[in-house]
Amino acid sequence: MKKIEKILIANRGEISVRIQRTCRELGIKTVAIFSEQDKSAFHVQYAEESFALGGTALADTYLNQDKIIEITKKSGADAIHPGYGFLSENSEFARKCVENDIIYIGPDPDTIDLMGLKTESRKLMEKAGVPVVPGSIPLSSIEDVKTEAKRIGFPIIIKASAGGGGKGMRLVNVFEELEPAFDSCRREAQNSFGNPEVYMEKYITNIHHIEFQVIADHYGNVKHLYERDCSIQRRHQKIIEECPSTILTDELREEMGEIAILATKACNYKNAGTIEFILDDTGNFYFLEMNTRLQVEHPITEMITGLDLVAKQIKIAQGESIEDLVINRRGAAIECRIYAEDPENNFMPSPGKLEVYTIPAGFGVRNDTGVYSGYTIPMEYDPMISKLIVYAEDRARAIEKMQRALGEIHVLGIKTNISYLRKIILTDNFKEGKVNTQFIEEHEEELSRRPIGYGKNAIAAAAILKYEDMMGNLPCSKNGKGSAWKMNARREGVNL
Amino acid sequence: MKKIEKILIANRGEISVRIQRTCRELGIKTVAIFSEQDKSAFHVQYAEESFALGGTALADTYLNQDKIIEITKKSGADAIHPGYGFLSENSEFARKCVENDIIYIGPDPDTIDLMGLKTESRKLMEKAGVPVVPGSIPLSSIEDVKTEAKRIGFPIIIKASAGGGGKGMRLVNVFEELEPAFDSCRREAQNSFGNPEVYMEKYITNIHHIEFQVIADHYGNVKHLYERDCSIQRRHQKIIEECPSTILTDELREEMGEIAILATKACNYKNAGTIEFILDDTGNFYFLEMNTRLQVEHPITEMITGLDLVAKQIKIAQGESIEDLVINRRGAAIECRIYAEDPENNFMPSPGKLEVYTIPAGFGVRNDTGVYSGYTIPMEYDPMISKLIVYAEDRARAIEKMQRALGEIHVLGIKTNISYLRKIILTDNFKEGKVNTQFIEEHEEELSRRPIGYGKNAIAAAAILKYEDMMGNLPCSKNGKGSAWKMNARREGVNL
Amino acid sequence: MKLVSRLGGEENIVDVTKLDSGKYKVIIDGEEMIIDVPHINHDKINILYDNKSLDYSYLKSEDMYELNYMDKNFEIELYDERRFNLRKAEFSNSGPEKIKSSMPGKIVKLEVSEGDLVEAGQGILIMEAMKMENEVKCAKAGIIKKIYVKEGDAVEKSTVLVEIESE
Amino acid sequence: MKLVSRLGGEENIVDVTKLDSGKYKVIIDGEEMIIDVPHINHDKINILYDNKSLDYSYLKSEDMYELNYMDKNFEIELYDERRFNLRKAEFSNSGPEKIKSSMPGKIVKLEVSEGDLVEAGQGILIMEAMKMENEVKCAKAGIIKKIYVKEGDAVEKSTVLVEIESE
Repeated sequence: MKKIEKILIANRGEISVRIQRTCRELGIKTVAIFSEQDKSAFHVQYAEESFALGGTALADTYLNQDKIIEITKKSGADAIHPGYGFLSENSEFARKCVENDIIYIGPDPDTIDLMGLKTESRKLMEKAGVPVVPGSIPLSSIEDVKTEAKRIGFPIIIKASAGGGGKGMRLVNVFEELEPAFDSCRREAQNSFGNPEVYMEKYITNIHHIEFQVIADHYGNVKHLYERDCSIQRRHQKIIEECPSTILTDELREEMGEIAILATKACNYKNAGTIEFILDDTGNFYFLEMNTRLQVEHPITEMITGLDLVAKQIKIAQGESIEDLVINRRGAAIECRIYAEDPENNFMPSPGKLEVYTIPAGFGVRNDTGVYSGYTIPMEYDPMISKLIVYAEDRARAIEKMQRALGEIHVLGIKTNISYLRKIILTDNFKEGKVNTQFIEEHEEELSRRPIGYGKNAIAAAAILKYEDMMGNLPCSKNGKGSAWKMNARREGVNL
Repeated sequence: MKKIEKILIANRGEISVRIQRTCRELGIKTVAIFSEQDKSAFHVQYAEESFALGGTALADTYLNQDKIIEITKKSGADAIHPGYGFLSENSEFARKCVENDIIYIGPDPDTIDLMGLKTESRKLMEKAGVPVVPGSIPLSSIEDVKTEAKRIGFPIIIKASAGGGGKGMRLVNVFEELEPAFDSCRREAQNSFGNPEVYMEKYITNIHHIEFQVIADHYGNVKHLYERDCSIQRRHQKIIEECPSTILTDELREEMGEIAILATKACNYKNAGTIEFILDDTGNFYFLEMNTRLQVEHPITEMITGLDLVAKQIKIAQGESIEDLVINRRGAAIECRIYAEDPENNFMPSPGKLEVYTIPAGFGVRNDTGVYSGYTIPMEYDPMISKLIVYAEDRARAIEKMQRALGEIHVLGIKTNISYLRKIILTDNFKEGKVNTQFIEEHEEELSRRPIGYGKNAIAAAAILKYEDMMGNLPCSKNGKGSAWKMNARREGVNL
Repeated sequence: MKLVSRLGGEENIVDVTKLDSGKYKVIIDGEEMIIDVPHINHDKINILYDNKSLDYSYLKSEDMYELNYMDKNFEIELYDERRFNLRKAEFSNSGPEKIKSSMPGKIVKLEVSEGDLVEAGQGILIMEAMKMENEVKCAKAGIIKKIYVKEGDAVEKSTVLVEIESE
Repeated sequence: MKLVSRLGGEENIVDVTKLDSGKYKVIIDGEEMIIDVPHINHDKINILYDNKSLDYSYLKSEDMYELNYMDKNFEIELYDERRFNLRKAEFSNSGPEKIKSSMPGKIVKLEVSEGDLVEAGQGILIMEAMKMENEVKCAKAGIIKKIYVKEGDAVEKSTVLVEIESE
């Protein structure tokens, strides 16, 4: 058992900060890495040491395995935490860590291999007795695609073999849409994961996306930390997650938990991972995939169990046993993903300078973010700016708390989906727990209604601002032609 | 049972905001009140309606009962939440609420009377079989003081009969100190509580301040929500509180909890309250007083039970039963009170403008505050600017989290006790749970050591700032001679 | 000070005066409000009116004031009379619709050609930004008059992409 | 640009130059540092040096720069040569100690009279502020030369209260 003393976080943004916070608590030194665009990112400022990756392209920076290994050695870090996305499910990278005597905080490379290619993992799970969805082998030509689609039957979903996190997926309802979807999916798969391989699965409608958090140590102990319901998705991207799920009975929860542990054992898993299931209205569930890393939505599990999953990951990687760990679930938690995007303009990403950013607070409110007021959100990365997580004694109170907390966030300078998220959680169906993966489509009309804000007070406030401005009394307009603006322009010209 | 729809919060600062947050969640409208000095306070901005009390003196504002009742009626509020301090333990005010058909969120006026005068409540508790500390009747002349001090024996402590919250207390070790302490205590009692009456108690050394949170409904159901250990005090003022207490065995916890329920029932208590005990090293404990209101440190109880105490208060006031309430305790919580004061200058209060204020975040971190960046902390009120509360799976992790979170707060413009709090929690004795009310005195030397900060990097940063400033590139210096400064001066001249 | 405001397509006449008491008198289309302003700085204004305390964050750029209160955003244009008259022509302009990029990004695919008839809501092109492909759609039906970009182009925010002539 | 810094009673010679790369060369008492500054605004400066990213909040007033990093505060005075020479006399001044109020408040009680001998740490007077009584003590032993306030006075921050002549 080797005590980890310094960790390099091979990631950026909120997850890098979140991992660093736990490291600081545990007295473990942190090393951040950054691309040129991320020089002024919060994860760089927060770390004790920060190393430039020296480039802008993903391949040169956050996906540059050799460079990251080199920096790890140079900094003297004894472990790497991959976060989610980027190299977090890349067995080659995990293998390089092992070869270079660096502790990889995650499962063994062989396990990543096994579970990484979705077609392979489905086979393994079938053998272990875990139910799986009907699907295809990897598809490389449009002819194969057409043949398989006919065999499985529409609707089908095309997925990147190396994908995850909602990217690289296309739903196809009719034969005519097959070819453009195949092309577009391969393109996105190549761009996002460096691997164009795709496969298809039967698309099961009216389903619930239920995933189980599992942790496993090096001594064969596997435990689950209950489920997360991630059914609220837009374009196959989770936007609201919650636990416990409203549709699981205690019996079903127990059964799925046991299958999750079975699946985890089947691939000789170590560290924290997630077993994703789809569940239909009649209680049938199927293994979808395993995420061999920390999940974006892990905080809701932390809130209901009171356990710090990153701390558990580090301790497992150090060789500690989880045999004595007692999991005591309580209350309800919800996470909303706040994106820099414009819900009134087809959810276009909205990168740019965050002129004003106030974060919500109070009992049971957690805001995980990697941005700050004055920070410019780069256009090259995922548009998620924060995760707002709430905890309360039951689901009704958690929804009330979420709407209160969403109302406390002030953002100016970019567009966000905050009011859209608020509309979702305040629909009658969401409040009653009637959620499934079709929720957004089925509530499109209700969610596109614009709130009628009474503008008189705002006009008066703006008029007072204009008055003071014209009197020369307004201090330092941020976006005006004053020195602040000049300073920025100059800096960006020189440094970026 | 009457559903409360609108609450006037008869308070200011962080506790007003904290109560309002729960109201917003529950869909209850909020009414704030404010003195002239508090016009730009956060609790005024946060409320849906805010009414000027129209004055600066306490007697004209937050202690002005008739004015507050008048505003309550004018605003249409059906209930008043008194918070802590101010009128929160004033039976006359509670009685006026009842007479005016306003729900008072707290116990009955008669109960406040019973428990308000500390000498009366001690008698009642003795009769009910609750152990109490040897003490005096109310003292009005220095002659009585001298006689009683001789009877009880030094050290003694002089306390304001109407006091609470650490104010209006004087420890006296020798006969010579008696008269100045008596004078000063009466003066402070008069100024803070509008009542100069004092009494004295035997001062028990090496004690632990243990209090039990209780809640009681209108149907005779009384439950306790476990203890809080408030032993870390400076000048008899709590500065760090935690739960669970490190020195309570499970048996002692159960015994004290039962006595707390007995005491609560003895005074026919309703709503949330706190039974304060002192506990010596050998396990003897004595009833000290009952706080017939919400306590400053209530958040740590919320963290370990997951229950929102303000929501419970409102529901009890509405006539709901707590019979079915299950109290499920988990983990450990600590609260640090952040004060505007200078630990390097005899803890002088440090009011003034909060130029920079960044709040800490992350899993298990809660920051309850009533201030914001740019706000001027008035000199007329309590110097507490926030309460930092952390939750973790055990005490060791909670201490680690607290030191991390304290490090994330940036404050400029005023002095704070942040680094002092950090030093306390990082002492070996605190880490080992060896705390008692003498802790601060006993660790004075250790706590007064100044951290040796390596200044080279800070000097370099300051030099770069000076360079850019002299080049005319620095945007809008906040404290300089620029327009921002002029604007403030003008505003303060006109409005304050 | 007389101003014209524009919010959500609606125009109002606004008159602001500062009173000796330090409060402001604001008249919006004849309706008078007496407003106290306890706090104002470079990105916040707090107004107190009719016992409501409203705490707006704000951002300004030329004539535009963007205010945020809770989860509501208000984009308010404010002009003095001279500037309003100057810009008036633009507001009522019903010429060809110009579709602009709402973010910086890369043109991945053009889905229309010049001269094409398009329906309201039809996809015009696909842009990639922030690792996602996004379809740009047109708001109204019309004829594609001009396409200013080609596949592979990297465009800045607010670049005119396509011009559509209404039918 | 040559400067003199003062921090915690210590003086250093500081030389700042901006390089063509946009980085800064800072020499402190002969020791050279090449520093990158990814972010700077009205209350924050973020420096990157030796793979350490340090994110300071700051506040300035005349020659004083107050910087905050984690729970550490640095009060740094920075002077150009001319100003340093002007103020030098003050720094070394060992005249009578002036005790100033560190906050606005009310004088509740005077505990000494002019001419009294006082010891280091002895209480001088009691002030009330923020609902608390606070005792003002003297740092060094000496004779009370002059008392500028009387009981009941309301004083501002930084008012000279008492002057003590060192023995």
